[in-house]
Amino acid sequence: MQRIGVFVCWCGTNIAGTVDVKRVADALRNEPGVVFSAEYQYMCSQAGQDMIKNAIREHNLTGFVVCSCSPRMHEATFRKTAEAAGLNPYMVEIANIREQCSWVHKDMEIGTEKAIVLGRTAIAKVNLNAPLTPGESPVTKRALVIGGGIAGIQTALDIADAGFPVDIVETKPTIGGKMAQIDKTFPTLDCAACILTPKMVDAAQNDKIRILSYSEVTDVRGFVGNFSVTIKRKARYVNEEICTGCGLCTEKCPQKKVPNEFNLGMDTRRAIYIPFAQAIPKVATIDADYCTMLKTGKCGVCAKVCTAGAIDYTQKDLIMEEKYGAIVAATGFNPISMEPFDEFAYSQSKDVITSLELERLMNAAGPTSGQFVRPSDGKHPHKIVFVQCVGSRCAGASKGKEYCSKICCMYTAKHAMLIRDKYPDTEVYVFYIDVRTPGKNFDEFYRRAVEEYGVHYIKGMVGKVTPTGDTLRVQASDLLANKQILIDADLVVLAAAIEPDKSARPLATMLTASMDTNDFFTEAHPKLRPVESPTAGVFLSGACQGPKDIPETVSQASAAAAKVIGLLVKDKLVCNACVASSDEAMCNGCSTCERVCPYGAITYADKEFRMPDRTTRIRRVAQVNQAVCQGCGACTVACPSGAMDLRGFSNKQIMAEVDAVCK
Amino acid sequence: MQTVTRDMLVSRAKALLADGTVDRVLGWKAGEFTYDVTPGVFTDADAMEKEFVYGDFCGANFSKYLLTEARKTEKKVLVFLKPCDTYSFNQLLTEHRFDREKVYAIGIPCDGMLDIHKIRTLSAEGVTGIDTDGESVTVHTLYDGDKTVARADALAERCVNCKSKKHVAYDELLGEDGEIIDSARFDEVAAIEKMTPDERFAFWQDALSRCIRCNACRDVCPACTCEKCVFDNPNSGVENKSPANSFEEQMFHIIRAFHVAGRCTDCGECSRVCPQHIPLHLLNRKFIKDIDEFYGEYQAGEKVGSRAPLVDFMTGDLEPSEAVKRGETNA
Amino acid sequence: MRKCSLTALDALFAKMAESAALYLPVDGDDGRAHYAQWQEGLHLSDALNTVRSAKDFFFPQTENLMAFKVNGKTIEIIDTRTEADDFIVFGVRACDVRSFDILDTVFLAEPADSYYANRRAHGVIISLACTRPAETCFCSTFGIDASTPAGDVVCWKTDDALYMEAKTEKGSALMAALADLTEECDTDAVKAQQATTKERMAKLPLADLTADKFGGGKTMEFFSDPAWATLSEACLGCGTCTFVCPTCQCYDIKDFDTGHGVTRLRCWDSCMYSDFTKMAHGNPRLTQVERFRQRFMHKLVYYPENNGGVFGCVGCGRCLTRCPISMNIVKVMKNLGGDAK
Amino acid sequence: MQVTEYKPKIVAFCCNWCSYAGADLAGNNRLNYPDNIKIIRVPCSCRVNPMFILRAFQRGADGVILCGCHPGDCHYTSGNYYTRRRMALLFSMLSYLGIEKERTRVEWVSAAEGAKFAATMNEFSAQVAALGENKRLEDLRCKP
Repeated sequence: MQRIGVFVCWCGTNIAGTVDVKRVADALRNEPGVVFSAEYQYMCSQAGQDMIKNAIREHNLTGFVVCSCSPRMHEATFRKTAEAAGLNPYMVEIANIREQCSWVHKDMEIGTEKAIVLGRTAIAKVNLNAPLTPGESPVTKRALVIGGGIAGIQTALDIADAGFPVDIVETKPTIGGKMAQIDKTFPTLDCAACILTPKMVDAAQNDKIRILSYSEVTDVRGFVGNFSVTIKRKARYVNEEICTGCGLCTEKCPQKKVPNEFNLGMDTRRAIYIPFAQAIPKVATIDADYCTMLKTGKCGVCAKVCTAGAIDYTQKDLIMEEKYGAIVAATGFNPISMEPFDEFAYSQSKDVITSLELERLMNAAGPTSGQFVRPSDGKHPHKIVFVQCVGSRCAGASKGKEYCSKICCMYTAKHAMLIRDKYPDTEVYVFYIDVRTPGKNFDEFYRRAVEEYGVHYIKGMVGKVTPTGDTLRVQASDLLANKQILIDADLVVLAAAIEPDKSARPLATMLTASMDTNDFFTEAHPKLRPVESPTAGVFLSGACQGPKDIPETVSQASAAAAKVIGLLVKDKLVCNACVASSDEAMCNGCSTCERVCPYGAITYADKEFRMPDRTTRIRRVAQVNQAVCQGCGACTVACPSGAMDLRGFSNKQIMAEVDAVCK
Repeated sequence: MQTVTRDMLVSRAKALLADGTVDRVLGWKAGEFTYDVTPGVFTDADAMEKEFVYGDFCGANFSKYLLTEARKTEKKVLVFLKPCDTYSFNQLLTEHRFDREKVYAIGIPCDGMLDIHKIRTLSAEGVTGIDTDGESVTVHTLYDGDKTVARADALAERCVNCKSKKHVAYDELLGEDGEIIDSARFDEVAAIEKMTPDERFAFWQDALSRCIRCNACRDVCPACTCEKCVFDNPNSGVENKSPANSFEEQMFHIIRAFHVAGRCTDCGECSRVCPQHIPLHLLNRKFIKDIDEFYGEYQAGEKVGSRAPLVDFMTGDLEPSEAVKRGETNA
Repeated sequence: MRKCSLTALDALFAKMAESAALYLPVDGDDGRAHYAQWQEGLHLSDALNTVRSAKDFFFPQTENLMAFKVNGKTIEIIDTRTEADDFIVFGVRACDVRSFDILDTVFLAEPADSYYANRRAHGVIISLACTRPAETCFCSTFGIDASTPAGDVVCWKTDDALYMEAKTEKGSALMAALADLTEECDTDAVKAQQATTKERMAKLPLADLTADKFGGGKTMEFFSDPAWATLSEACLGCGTCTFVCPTCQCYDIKDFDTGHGVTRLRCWDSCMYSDFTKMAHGNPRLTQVERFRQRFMHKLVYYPENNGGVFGCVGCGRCLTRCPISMNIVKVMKNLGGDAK
Repeated sequence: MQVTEYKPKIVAFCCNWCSYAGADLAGNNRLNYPDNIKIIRVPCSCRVNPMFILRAFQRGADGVILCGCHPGDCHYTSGNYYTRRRMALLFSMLSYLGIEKERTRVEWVSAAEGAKFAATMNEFSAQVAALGENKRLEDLRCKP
């Protein structure tokens, strides 16, 4: 028989305003098993906790119920209180009489009655609670970073600096990500490559970092501290170890018509290529979709010219399985497709481009070698229209995203400023809904664009862009002047919304990490745990969690690294105590539970049993790996005999709660 | 009359006993009357010669007996399986309930088994003997002389609505294998779905109120192989020995059917053995019909190792609210 | 002896139902006879017997014994017993009437089972002689004459009339109440029917079955018979035979938690169940062989041993038709003692 | 004559990660819903055994609602997908037995959907109240 204490919290007036706490305490004193009942202003305060500890000692309590705020708030607090007084922390239950009672109801009578029922329900559960001891699991002291953009690189560098080995898995042939495609960065206008490429080199040279480029994560098993990850290293048909990156093959390859993704298809590359000059690893990759040798077996030019003998047409995808203690998702973003936005004539005119395309056009290593010219005719544009929020903040619209893409206001100001700076003969118009510049030195930057560089900022939306002869007729409205505007522009630049990379969703499924409706990874807590995923051991870095600029990305990357380091320095992890367990005497070994377990926590063993008829039998029975089990309970319902039960949420406990609620 | 004869089974069993392949044979033993055959185990040829029978009343599904018999054999146990039994056989293998290596399965074709209750109703009480010949059944009675009933009318419900004449598991086959049949087995379920909720409630109250909780449905069911059934387990919260009131009746039958949902092969043993003639198959078939309609056709036991619908999912599965609407065509 | 024309049967039932609840066999939707409370429009079934026996009226499958009301930390004990209402069970066959002798021996012996005694005191049994015993009948094995049952009132139904004779005080009282609807008559028709039925009994397939080799004192002879193992090998361990049996009387007592107290109930139990006789240390009957043996040894050896040679079976044949695997007491009797047919 | 509004007893099973937090949020935002709805916290909606639902009805509940994370958002990846199948079949069976389908419900409520939680509870409570007392799946022994 339990000896249960009941502690009713006033929470100031939060609870006591709608619940007669004294009546609750008095009513619950009569419940079976209850030997002590009291109320107090703030149970979570030190004085409140001391009151609990004293009662535990004085009344030899075996468990207690706190009628207070949500267990999501203070369950951990009161478990610690129990532990401090020598009681097993799992002998505590919380009756949520604030969020789910006093804050919901206005009538004192109703609130009090409901609070009594909730308290009684918690008491009914505690009566069946058993002390639980969480298990422990070892930690593999190695991290995996998925994505090799600035986020992934920064996270990897920080983890490696702390002395832990890190693997970066990048689907592209090189790390660098989006930042490598950017020309200049706001608000300092320094060259992106100049600050990124040294970090890429650092990563390549760090002996704790292994870069697995042109690779994908195909399966993730295991759990925090003990992930087992399958990585597919795609065949690049070039031996990475031997290739010197001399680039001869990329000059001699006869297949010249491959759209160059690095320059967003604005020029071409060869079938064998190195994405850009500072690529890491600087090795060639054969694009199997275009290579004549791989497609027809005839050619072989690259192999002939390669003095290192690095070309290997027979290379196959390599599947490797690695163990990690922590995983960081850094899968980044992409601009959304402009196809659905017909009104801006993106697919009709080459001179309607996205901002990222503009970055490449203005970049010295871009398709025009830095010559700022129109893609259609190579002429210098004189009138340029920037359209903000294309696909962003489209609440309720059938296309686009509801959210603000955050970075567009600043990069558009940057673009406008750079163009006006370099080509003062151009007229630059920016159409915006709002200009959002809440960052350090951001608003100053935008004001410079307007005030010093004479960029025409017009509050209003562009309704339609029509290619008319040589120019683009831009129909727009000026909301402040309340008039329609027609501009014959030479170039239109669309600030396309950004979205998470398409690889994020399947990855989230593999990681059992949750995502929001926009496919951004969900953080464990939006304010207090912004770089952790709710799935233990999975961390978030960069734009995969939400739109971010570079400084923000780098801070989050370092924060994620700090969390990873915090995990990897531990030798052992304490597991969840509320795990499933199988009553072997009742288990049929039917494998039903195994099939629903999302964590692969259930295995089977043939064991010898003394049966009720006094014979000995070898039976197949389920066994739960307590370090792997996360305690969802799917197996407990799948099990037809009820052999599988969940500690802390047992069949009997839940049924006792049902009984108490319905009483 | 069955296509395979007693002699065919006996001679094959004797041969397998003689060559040491098997040391136990699961078969049928004659009773007092034509219809009361009892499953039994034979270990020698003499006993088989004396007692082994086979005919239109040998409907018992032997697959569940393999749980115990496969443990007793030193070599293998020989089991004769009708097509419907083979589905249970596979389902039990899927759930690791016996060692396949310990079993020698002979598939036997089935021409449908007869229901003694139907025969009594159609002919007379006091049945002293039954002869079957082709399409007709001659019933010898105590007071009403010989009566003839059409074989089709005397077939057990599960045989009228036979879902498959095809064996999905065997080591050897006696005679020809048949085909999967597009049966009308869901018609009765559909008819109940078409009733109003009040009619459905009345129908099931009437049926379930007859329950005497003898557990025959559970004990015969090849899907019910728990080491300890929740209804026998005082800690399960649902244990009870009697149908104390309508709630207990409903709960027992809902949980019984739910526990075998997705695993029930629709072998029909539950309805066959119910001493109170509760149409238990209509509960199981409701789940089967819903599963087929909601998640795509699935036949438990068709393949060893297949993933049962309740331990599987699709991200686009229909919502429970929709399921209820679809399962109730009356709405 | 009195009789009532079959055309007046409804009126007779109506009269009986005036003073007490009247239960009689009627045809159910499933083509079989079940007991139902008589009401206008219900007709007596022609079937030989009901699926469940009249035992249910006196010893119901579930019966509340007492209750506990729990309020906080206090418990109140509630005696739920009330005086039973008068009731009449009509159409009980000879075998089932005999079953009450067996049940009475158990339940009315001191200390009497007040729940059972209460119902026995308030229940009137009107038996009905058999005319067409079935192939599964073997009441004669236990000395029962299907043509002449016992009961408070005995009835014989012919093509045109129902003949009735009171056998007990309760029966006489009932017949007195029915005097207006019945007339005094001779016994010729009844005697003729009895003769025919006896002839039919003699020709039944199981007419030769005897229980002579069984009875008190035969425990050692049969207990270790190797036939138990083969007889029980197909047994599913269900309770069908037990629950359709008119003489099985074992029960379990359980507490049902109602959420605000406890209802203590008793319900039928079956010696075929694995948890029957389960005690703190486990179950003395380890396998189905022992459980199976218990059921038949009880009926054929232990019960007669303790009760003056009376067998615990009445030969109604229900278990012959209901057992899912067609194993039954007849097969047991024939196969025990190395006397296989 | 005093007319008292009929208050159905409703049990709401809420998953710890989404719906229970959604209920907390409803409280945080002071959104009202009927006091006759009592929440039982489970780690995941897939922890809810059909036996619990029958138990609730047996013990006098007039309606049972299960709330879990939206499909695809399960904290345990797939728990609510199993819930969805189990409850689809169970509820369909209850309806097949003639038990009012309006007494049972599954609703996906995220931690951010406090308003949806309150609205759902108000709506469900009204729906069950309209049916009156649960008579078809009741256990008279458990009536006070």
